[in-house]
Amino acid sequence: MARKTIKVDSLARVEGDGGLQVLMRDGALESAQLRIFEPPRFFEALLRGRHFSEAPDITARICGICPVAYQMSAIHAMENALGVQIDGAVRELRRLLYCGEWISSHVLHIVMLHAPDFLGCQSAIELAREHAPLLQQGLELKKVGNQIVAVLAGRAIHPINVRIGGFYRVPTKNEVRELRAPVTAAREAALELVRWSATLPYPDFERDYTFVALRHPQEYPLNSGRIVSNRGLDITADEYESCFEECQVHHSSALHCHLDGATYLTGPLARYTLNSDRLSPIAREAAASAGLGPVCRNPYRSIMVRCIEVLYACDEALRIITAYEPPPRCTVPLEPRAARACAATEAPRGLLYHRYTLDGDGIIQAARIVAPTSQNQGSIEADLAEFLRGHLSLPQFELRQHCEHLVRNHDPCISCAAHFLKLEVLSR
Amino acid sequence: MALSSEDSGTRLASAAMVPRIGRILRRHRDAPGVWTVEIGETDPGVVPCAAGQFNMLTAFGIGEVPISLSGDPRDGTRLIHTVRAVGAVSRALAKLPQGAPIGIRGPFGTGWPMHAARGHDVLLLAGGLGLAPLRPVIYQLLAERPRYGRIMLLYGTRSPAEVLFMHQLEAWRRHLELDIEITVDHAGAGWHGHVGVVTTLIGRMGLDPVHTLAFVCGPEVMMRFAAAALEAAGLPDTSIHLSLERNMKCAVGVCGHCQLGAAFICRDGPILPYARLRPALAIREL
Amino acid sequence: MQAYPGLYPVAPPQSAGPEPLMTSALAPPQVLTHAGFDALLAELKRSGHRLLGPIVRDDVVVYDDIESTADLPRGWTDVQDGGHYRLQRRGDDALFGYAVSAQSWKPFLHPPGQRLWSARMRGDAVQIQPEPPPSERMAFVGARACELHAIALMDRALLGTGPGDPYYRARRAQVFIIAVNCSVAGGTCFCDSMHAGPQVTAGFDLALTELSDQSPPVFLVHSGTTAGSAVLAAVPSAPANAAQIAAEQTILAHTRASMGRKISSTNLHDLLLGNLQHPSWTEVGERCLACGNCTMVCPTCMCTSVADVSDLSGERISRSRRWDSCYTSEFSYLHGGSVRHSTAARYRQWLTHKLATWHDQYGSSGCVGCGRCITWCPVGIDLTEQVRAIAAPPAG
Amino acid sequence: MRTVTRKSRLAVWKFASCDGCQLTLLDCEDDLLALAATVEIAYFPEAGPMNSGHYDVSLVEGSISTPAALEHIRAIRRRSTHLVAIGACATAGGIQALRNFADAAEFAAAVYPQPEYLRTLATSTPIAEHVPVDFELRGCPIDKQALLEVLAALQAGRQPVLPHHSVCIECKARSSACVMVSRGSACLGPVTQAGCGALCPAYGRGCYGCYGPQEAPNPAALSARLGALGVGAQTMRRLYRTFTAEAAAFRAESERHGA
Amino acid sequence: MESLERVLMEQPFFTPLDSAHRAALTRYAEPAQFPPGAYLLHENAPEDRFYLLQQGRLALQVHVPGCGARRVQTLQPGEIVGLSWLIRPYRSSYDAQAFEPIRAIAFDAARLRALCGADHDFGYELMQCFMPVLLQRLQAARLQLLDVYGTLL
Repeated sequence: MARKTIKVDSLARVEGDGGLQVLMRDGALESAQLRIFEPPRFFEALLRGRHFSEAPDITARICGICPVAYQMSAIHAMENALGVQIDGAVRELRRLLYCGEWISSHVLHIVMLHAPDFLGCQSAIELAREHAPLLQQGLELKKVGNQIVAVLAGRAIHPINVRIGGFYRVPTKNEVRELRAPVTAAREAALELVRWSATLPYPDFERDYTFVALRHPQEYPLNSGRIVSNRGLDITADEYESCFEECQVHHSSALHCHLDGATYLTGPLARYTLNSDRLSPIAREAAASAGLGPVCRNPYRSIMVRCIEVLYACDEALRIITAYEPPPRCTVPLEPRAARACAATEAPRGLLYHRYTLDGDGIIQAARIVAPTSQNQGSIEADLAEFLRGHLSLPQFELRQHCEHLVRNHDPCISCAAHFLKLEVLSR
Repeated sequence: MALSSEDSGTRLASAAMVPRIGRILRRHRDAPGVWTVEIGETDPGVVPCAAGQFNMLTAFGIGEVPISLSGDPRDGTRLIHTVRAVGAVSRALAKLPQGAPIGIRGPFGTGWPMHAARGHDVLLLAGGLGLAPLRPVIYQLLAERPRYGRIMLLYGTRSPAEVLFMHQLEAWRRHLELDIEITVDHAGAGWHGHVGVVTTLIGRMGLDPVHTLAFVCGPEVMMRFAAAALEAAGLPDTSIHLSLERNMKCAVGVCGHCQLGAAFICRDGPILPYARLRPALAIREL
Repeated sequence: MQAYPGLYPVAPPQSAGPEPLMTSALAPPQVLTHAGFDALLAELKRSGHRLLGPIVRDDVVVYDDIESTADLPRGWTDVQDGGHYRLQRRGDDALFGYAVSAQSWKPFLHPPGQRLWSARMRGDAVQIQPEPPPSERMAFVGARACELHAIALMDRALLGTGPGDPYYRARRAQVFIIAVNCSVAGGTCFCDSMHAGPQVTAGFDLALTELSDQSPPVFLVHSGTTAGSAVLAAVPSAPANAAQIAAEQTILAHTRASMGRKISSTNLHDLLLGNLQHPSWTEVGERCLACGNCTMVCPTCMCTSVADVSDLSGERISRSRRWDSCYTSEFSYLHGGSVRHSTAARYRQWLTHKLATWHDQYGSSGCVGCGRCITWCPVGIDLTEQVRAIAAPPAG
Repeated sequence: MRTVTRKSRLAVWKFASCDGCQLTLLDCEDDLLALAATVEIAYFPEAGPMNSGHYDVSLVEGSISTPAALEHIRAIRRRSTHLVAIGACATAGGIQALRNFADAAEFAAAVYPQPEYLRTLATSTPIAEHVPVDFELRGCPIDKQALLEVLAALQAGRQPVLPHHSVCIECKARSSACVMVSRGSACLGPVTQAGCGALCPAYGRGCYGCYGPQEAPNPAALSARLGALGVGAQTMRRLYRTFTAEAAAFRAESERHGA
Repeated sequence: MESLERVLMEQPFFTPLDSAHRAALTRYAEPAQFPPGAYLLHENAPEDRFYLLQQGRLALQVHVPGCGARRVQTLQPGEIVGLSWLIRPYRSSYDAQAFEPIRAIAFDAARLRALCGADHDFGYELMQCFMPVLLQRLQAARLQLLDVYGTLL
């Protein structure tokens, strides 16, 4: 009865506190688990009794890596609840803000967290020694992403300018124009990054994922669109909870999200595969030149997809910056009313769903938030299982490295995940 | 309406804000946490200080604090300052090794009224580190001994270990040109001197109140009681001079920090007659 | 009640308000149209001045860079009270129809942050690079009488004694001032009580009175300096007629009559310093937020602090000066604690310095009656009320 | 004369938090390489290194909210020369400290179908409540320049040059209009510690207190004024009870306006 | 006796006593001398004598187990040694030990107490002599408590 365990107590280069445990018996895989040590923070409980206007600032605190995503899902859900629709320059500014977050969040993952896996380094620090130009370029790019968020909303982490109905203050034309030079340079750097990503060695590993992402009639999805899949799903956010369910899996107290009883994947691979036709020409061409087809099922290649998305975000940001005219009003008047409403937006790591119930005074009665990582956890574990089945004979150290790389392919944000998932796996 | 700009004035003022660079010649420990540093200046040479004046000393990269001169004011070759390591800057100053650079601005402030003391008995009353700003007075009094009457030093510290400049005090005491009484709050087994706070010594000195000038330096609360005791001994409040301490930043009376009533302690002090200070010292948190 | 006479290093108090400034021999006033005023601004710009004047930003009138009269707060006025400020339409096109801006000229003459020097440390070698004083020419457009008095007070404090402040001196040396007589008084104004307004008397290059009810609206212009006359001569203007000159006095009389606040200025010095233990200090200390807003907006509060910083390597160091406030605990910090520990003591320090010990230090009051400390106090604490409370015998 | 000393070892730890404060370290783009050149980043899982040993400086993010965290923070303290608590969670319990005002079990049940799996404490508390802290760097999130300043100051052995006074002083220094005076907006700026650069007022909204109470806060006086501006008890309570709810002055004031 | 009266007349300490009372006091006084190390008072012993120091210094001490004698105050010529004879239970609070050769005037405390009881005018004047000493020692003790030299404020 040979029993083997691969245990990673603390995963490096992922956001948040998580581990990995793989159990094998008699040369066969028994279980592969992503373990989450993040303490629960009870956001859905503490949102109750708060005013609707507080939701963007409070939910931003779920995650310091993608606060804009939380703010965006919250404002759209609240605006749906209050029956307002925001268009024009304010909508464009929100998109620009989201582009900023995509750039910094993606580049952080690409260069500092994920690249070391491909380049044989242990850390971003080591990367700084061995691949200084890459790190330097990554830092420059990330800075531009942060700069966009800071100019539009005060600061890169937990920005303060987003409100239901618009912004507290819209930037002047000059302030936005000053982003033009750095974002233009960033677009060049992103193009370089795409080319660099094409040179990395990718294992031949494909999975038949169920991809889920937003899809918009014209845009590569950020703030809006219908929720679609490559298996025929096509719903509005309001219908999310009737199709997706969080269920308790037997090996842990974690809640995994299932679509029609099966695991699915959100995030760059899904977004790209379902929306590559919506990319801007420059991003589409870069993807083609890098050899990335319209569909990508190889999770290792997610780094390429992220590079394409960074390029797209720079390009899209530049378009918005160039066309920007300050709106006459930065916000619209809001009347609280009793309502229940939902929204989903595309966080860097994938679909982020919010649902709120408000009373007549605009006080939150119930909240439900489903983060991308909780949706992807099942797929990540399935990736591990799939890989391990073919490679159980590898030395333990190498297995461990591979497993960690597999997890990092999906840029799991455990900080986010933990607020809605379980926290501790029973150890044997 | 524009003001005329005086270039030389601007340069001068600029210079007042920028420290000169001196070097640590020597340093030694005087008491737990108290260090005396000797500083040499090369360019443009040591700027002389009067007894009672202070310099703003910079530990580069840490910060700047006011420290009174504790050396001989007639020594034109070096500046001597005694520092108690209580904050980040004073700790850094106390730790500077030989040869290390140190920033100096100054001297600033009023000195002890040495001229007024001529022909008088002089009573120096020091508490704790307060002896350091009074040591320049002793140097000067002894150098000009015939000009003064009786010279007395009453000195209190927490314990014998905290008595500053002990060897020097003993040497001075042997000269018999100086009455020195040292008292401590807490005596150890080896201590044969006075025990009790320094104010208890005043009544025992047989002062000639009309012809005595008192220079008091120490913690403010000690000075308040000392001044009261000196008055009780018959000294007029105009004959009692105190050295005040306040938060000082600019040292030239413009930053506002060191105000006590209408006085800028950095510029109008630190030495002020009790006659002026008495009303202010009576008000809490002024 | 004995004020403590011992603490006055300078001369005893002379006058209640800031000393009236010398009125320069004035040439007869000219009249300038809006177009002429624009030409005047253009002329100043041409001669290398950075134009600074009132604009509306974020619902308040503030001083900032301007290009022309188009940037000025045309048609706006302000409603001010303790802790309250709102802009309102006037119903005409007056450019200076508001009472007093949110912040004074202080930030331009004495900026919130100023590096003094930087240095490089290499082992035991230190190289200090003093920060050179700036050499910018600025034109202040729309300075009020109270503000000119405030600038004169800063001149006295920052340049009057000792070596002075080279940065202030350099900025101050290059300022061209276009003053404006106040045509309205704000709800918190009391310059009249402090003898600091509303009429501009000195300290300007040009002084305007806006005659906004004339058609077309014009400005009456006085030259205060040869520099002022020269600029005025470069643009089209006409001599003022008697009616226009009379209108100016009518406007000022009206402004004087509509001051929102007043303060009894008879011997505030002795009143305050004789009542340092008055119970009303404790009462105001309970309401005071110790937030420092009053000191930040006061046109004569100029206290600063310095701090040294080093970079991660410890090789680059610098010393900078920044605005400080007597409401912070760091302000009077000494070996582990603040001398002024309570908020009441900090408030008392501020008020008594401003209205009393300033006399001892600089020979006049430190208050010009602009009312900003009242308007911009978030909880509306009013120094004129505090003075009244001190003057009243303590209850019980 | 000056001896070359070894690089000081830096560790970054995480408790209940959003990751934002430690991300701030990675957001120091321009200074990150300089930092890596002057200190050894010895433990920082998010960036990769996970070396054990003794640390000269430990940056601790997050609040203590689980029994395991209680043990862990003590171990970290033992292994650290300087312990710096970073961010609102580590210095004031964070947003998750709202559970301290509620029935924690009810909170858990509202979110988790099987709360019995949770191993949490009923409270979320700042680091200083459990171990001695050498410096508290406030903010939600912390400011990156402030973080660099703390690290540079520790390196040099000086006091970090950071304000403890009100937000108002920063607000006025950047010539922002006071939103409370000019718009009647509720603003915690007068009772909140500066350090953010008075961001919110600069964007036209009231401060929400994410740097916690200033050195001499007087929230009762502020509340009296807010009440006069029409802020009701419920809103007042929420105002003081957001990201630094567990900070004593804010906690006490929020409790004055109802449970 | 004649010279002792003159000595007492000149002592500023007894200024509040009128001449008749001072003469009365003289009846209970006698000169005393002590070598260094001698004890003038013993802690907790009945205090039936007190002294006016004329020459030499002594220390008030408290014995602390493990630390030996801890000096709390030193006294010198012109000062009074012994205040506890005034107050019940009339036992010394400290050891008073000479550390220099001492010349002093010793007073019969028990009889003086009796005299105070019999002649309240005398008692009142004597209290006027002793109250300032008590107050000064209280002040000094409080300042010692404040640890004034530790802070510079």
